[in-house]
Amino acid sequence: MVKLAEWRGKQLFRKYGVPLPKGHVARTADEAAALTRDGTVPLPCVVKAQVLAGGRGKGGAVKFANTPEEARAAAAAILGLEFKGEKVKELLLEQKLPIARELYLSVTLDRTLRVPILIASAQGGMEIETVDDAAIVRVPVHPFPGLAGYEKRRIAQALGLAGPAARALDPFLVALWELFVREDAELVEINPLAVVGDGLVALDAKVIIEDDASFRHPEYDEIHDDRTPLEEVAREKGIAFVQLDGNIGVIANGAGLTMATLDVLKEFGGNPGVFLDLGGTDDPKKVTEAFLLMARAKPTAVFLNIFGGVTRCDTVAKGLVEAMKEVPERERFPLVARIRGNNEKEGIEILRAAGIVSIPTLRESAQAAIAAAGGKA
Amino acid sequence: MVKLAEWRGKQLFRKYGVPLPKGHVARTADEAAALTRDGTVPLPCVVKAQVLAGGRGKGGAVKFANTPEEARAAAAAILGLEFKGEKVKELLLEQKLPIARELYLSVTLDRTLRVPILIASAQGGMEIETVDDAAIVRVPVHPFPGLAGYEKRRIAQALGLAGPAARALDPFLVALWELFVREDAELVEINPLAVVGDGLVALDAKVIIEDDASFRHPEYDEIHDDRTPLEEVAREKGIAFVQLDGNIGVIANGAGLTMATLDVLKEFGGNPGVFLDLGGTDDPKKVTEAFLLMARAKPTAVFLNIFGGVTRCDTVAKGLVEAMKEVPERERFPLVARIRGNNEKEGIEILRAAGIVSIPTLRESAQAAIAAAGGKA
Amino acid sequence: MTVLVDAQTRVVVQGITGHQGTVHTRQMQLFGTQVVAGVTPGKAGTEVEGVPVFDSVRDAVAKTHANASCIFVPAPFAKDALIEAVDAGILLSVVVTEHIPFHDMLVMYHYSKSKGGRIIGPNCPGIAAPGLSKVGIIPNVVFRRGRVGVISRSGTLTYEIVNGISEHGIGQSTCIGLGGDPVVGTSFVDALPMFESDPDTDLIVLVGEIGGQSEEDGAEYIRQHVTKPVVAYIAGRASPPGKRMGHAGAIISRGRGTAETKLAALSAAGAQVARFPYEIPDLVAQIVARQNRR
Amino acid sequence: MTVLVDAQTRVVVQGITGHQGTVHTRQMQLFGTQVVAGVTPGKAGTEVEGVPVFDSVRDAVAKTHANASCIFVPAPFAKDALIEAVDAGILLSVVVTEHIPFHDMLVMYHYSKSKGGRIIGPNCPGIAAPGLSKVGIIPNVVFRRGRVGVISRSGTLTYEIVNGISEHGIGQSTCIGLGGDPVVGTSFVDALPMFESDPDTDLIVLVGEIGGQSEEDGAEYIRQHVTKPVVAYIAGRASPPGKRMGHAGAIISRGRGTAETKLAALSAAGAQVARFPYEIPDLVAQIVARQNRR
Repeated sequence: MVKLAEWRGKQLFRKYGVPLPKGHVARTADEAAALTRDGTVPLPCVVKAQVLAGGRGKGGAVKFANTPEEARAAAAAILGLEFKGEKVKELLLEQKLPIARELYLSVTLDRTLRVPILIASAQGGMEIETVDDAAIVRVPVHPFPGLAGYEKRRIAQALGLAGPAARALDPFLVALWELFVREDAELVEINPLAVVGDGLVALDAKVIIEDDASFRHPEYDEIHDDRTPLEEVAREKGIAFVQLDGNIGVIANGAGLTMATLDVLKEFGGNPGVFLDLGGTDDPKKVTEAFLLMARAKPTAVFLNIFGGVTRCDTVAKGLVEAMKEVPERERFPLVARIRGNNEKEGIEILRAAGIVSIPTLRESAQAAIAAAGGKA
Repeated sequence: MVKLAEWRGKQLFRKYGVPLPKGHVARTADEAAALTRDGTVPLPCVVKAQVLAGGRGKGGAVKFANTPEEARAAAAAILGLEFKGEKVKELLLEQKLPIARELYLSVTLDRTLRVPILIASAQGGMEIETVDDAAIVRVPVHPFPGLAGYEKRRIAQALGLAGPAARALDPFLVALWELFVREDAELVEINPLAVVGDGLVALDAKVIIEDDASFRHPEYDEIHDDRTPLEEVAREKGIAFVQLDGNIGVIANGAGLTMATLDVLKEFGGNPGVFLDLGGTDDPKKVTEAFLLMARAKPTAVFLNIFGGVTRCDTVAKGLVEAMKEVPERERFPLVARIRGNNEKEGIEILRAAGIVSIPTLRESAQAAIAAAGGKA
Repeated sequence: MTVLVDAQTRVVVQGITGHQGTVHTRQMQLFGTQVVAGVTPGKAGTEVEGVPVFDSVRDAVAKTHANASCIFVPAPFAKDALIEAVDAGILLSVVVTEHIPFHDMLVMYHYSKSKGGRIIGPNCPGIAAPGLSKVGIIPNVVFRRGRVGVISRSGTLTYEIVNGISEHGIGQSTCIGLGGDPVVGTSFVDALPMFESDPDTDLIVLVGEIGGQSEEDGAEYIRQHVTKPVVAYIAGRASPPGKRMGHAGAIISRGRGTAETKLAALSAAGAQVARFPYEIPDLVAQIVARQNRR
Repeated sequence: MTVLVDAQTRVVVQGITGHQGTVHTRQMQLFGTQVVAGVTPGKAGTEVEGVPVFDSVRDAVAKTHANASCIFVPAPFAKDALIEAVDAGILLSVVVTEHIPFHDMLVMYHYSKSKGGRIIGPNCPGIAAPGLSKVGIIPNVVFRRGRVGVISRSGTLTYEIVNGISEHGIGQSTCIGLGGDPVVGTSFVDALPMFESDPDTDLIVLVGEIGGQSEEDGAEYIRQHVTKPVVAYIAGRASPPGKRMGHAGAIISRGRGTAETKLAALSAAGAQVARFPYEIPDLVAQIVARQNRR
């Protein structure tokens, strides 16, 4: 998924006509001072770190400024901060507005109903999970007719808006809906949505674009999110790769089988450190690449659990043996394999020839892997 | 309906990304010369009268120019022409392109299937009604998923396009579809759609916007089409009013009843001159306005045929009597009435008091109206 | 069995507080219709003609078990109103509103259909089954309970024709005004089978107009499937052909859509064709007389 | 009666000339499936594994009476392919393609549904009824004809589990791999009633994963409607919870979606819960033994 920084989310908001405070991005303290001095960002203003994690206010990543010098100082204080693991490189400066109330509004997918769902609460400005269920309204919207009038009225009512403020809500709802559908979002969230006089303003913007739609959105190719460097490499190669805090590397094919393998390892006291899902590949080169990637994560031992279906066991075995040749002697690690299914015999034979033993049952092979990694965690 | 002139249609085409020849509108011969001299419109170019009627080529409303002076001369020759009743006030100058083939492409509504339908033919450049049915492909498109890949391929095939030209067709199809839906069109037509090298270019543009959607399109409020001045007044007042070439004015309520009234009049040798459909009004003022409008059309006699349902007979009678008072003595005309239905008795009584007789049957009242207008036509 | 409405029909009037909504709520009540609820956003808790008003159709259905809607809301909001009715589980909606953009109606039609719903209209007078229920605006006085089914694209002309039939002492089972818009929820082809299978209908009167080809499609259906006698009239022989849809529209209809093609198709399908509205009651009376002799 | 596919199933493979399409056409044929047509635009007139290739599904259906589709076309074109199948009158589509944007799948799902169609997947291994037909990519070798129904969200894990059951000498009636995407055409709740009412199925194996709440919904369905024994396994107890959908997603699932909530719900619904995949065959064998004693 592609999480957009607040300022990028707000660029999209602007494209869809969502009212926003006057604001501008700054990358240096001088820029921050200049933007407030020349009126691009009216004073008083708020200076916000452009990081993806929440809780910026409490975390010192948001400051206020009444003068260009204060804006410079605030920017200088925030830039370069390490906020929840992310280094602050960009700031968003925005006019500070007189806020009467803070509301919550978002749209995401309801998997069960299989429609987008609008979520609204009159209790905005805090994390929505902490809001009482009774204070939240959920409005599923059918994708064919799209957002209907009665659905908009339900939300306005839930937000306690009437008269001009209810009318001011309309463009927000339309924009949220259009943005969600046309930009292939999996989440569009405004929190807080601020009541300012008779109007409404989006103070924050959280937009997540779905990964699978990236072929339609080359504009996000450059945006990286919170993947580790190895995860980034894996992504480029089309391999599902997640780093955990344990020491056993797990290579399996298919998300379900990978998860089941972790379940078994954990049950017998093992501590999975990386998991890598080969998916349905039948290309030995991809197996080799995956294995070399695993080597770079420096596992204590690797447990290979393959059930050959689309993927053939001999393909995996070949790719694996090729990869082992490329790993330098001193970086090698013990390998426990379990390969079953399509071309099982051929695969086992190839591994045996390379000195790798394949154990047929999941239970025993998992226990062997834990032993190879130095015993229980 | 709002018929857009070619250049306005092309403005919409441009908005939706349809490739067009380089061009510009001119309103004087000097402008035409200047546009070609400064390269805004590359030479050689075509100079086209911006009128709504078809057959401009044969009718001398399209000329070609190789130099700015020729462009000036062509513009001077076309501007001010009276083309099929329309005075030429605007020209579109466009670069003349080397055309390999002319195709036809449109989208309109299929009332029976209740979906938009794309119509394509490899025989473009002529009126589509004259093209053989077998040379035309019709592709209905469901409004929910919209235009699908296989539908696009069917059209490309029907147009005899393959390779780069088929790929060039894609943006035309997408644009036509989007424009049709988003701009509330009832017709979007490109004829001819020209094959130029490996690409495609829209040489003409015909766009008709649906009247009922005008509340969503204030941008067309200023555009008048081929209504007569009285028809224009009627439209502003929300009265359906059509001028024919006969002498009997017909006022009825409801399109069906109005048409049935014309059928009967014609059957007995009458010649309807204006018909006016009051619709479902129950406002006596609207009846008065309608009647005064009828008076301005100077009918020989007027036949009023009302069946009171939503409209009450006494309301119509009151409105009518008020109107008669406002028509000067010398402009009066004989009036034959037939009013039936809701509050029939009260209505007949009001008319009788004003000296107007109501005849209960359609046949006899129609014959009386014909007699009042001076007998059979 | 009846056609679409009966004594169990429970109507919610969308736009009940508007002038038309209020007037026709009263008229429906006088006809005997169970008008159980009205909807106008922001007017919940009030009453119109003794009918409780709700903010939403969902609330109305929850409280009153309404199962049909009569929609009077202005054209710009009609699509929303219909979607609201469908989402609230209402499967029959009569849309009286006129001037709804056909692009809106395309969405209304296909969405309703996908949920198993039926729309009558838009721009239509609605349905009436004398003695049972009326959903819409056809004047009460024209009806008489009986066994003639009426399907019409017109409004006022329908009133005139039904009235003429009643004046001949002949009553109606159900009358449906389909509406004259380019896209209607229910066409002749959709309505004919309901009357063909309705044990309370002995003969069918079909009233069409020039334009479109729904009469031709209806004629084809009659030819193949309808066993009951049909009397048909087409208005507009003497009217100038409409210019809607221009050239491309002509391609779709290709030599259909005129009064002549419609009358010829209906006649070929075995319908008795009236040349004028006032001939319909006579033709109907003749058929009824023959049926009574049997 | 069978679940979704049987010997009368006639499959058109969309994307048959691609690598996956060709490989699995062969595998389906070896399973006994009637693969009657393939579709790849521009490749009409050619053959793949003896199967005639057409330019469009419409052509394929007209010539071969195909009644099910197996879709292998790449993700950017999968929506179009499904719409094409639906418009050609195909009511069962197995979408093998992975990485289809869920926004596309929303349109695919609701459009198909509005036309009475059913989608399995996307990103799924498909359906197999041993001895009858297979539409999809589940390896042929894992199956054995019998009376156990398998419904799974996983791919490879399903193969592993079915294989394990077969190695215990127990066969399957039908196996459906639902696919693991956020929006699937057929969920546990949709598939369970098919197996409950299938006379060829005696017990049901349900294989779920963490994330979403379809297992909880399935558990609720089991509690209320399923009389046959159910053996369930949920993968992912030891996996980090996914972050998809962020906070707003958490609001929708509200304390559901973890392995614990799913296992608890299934257990409370009367399912026998396996803690590891290799426990499933044993549990199944015990139930089959009890059923055979009766």
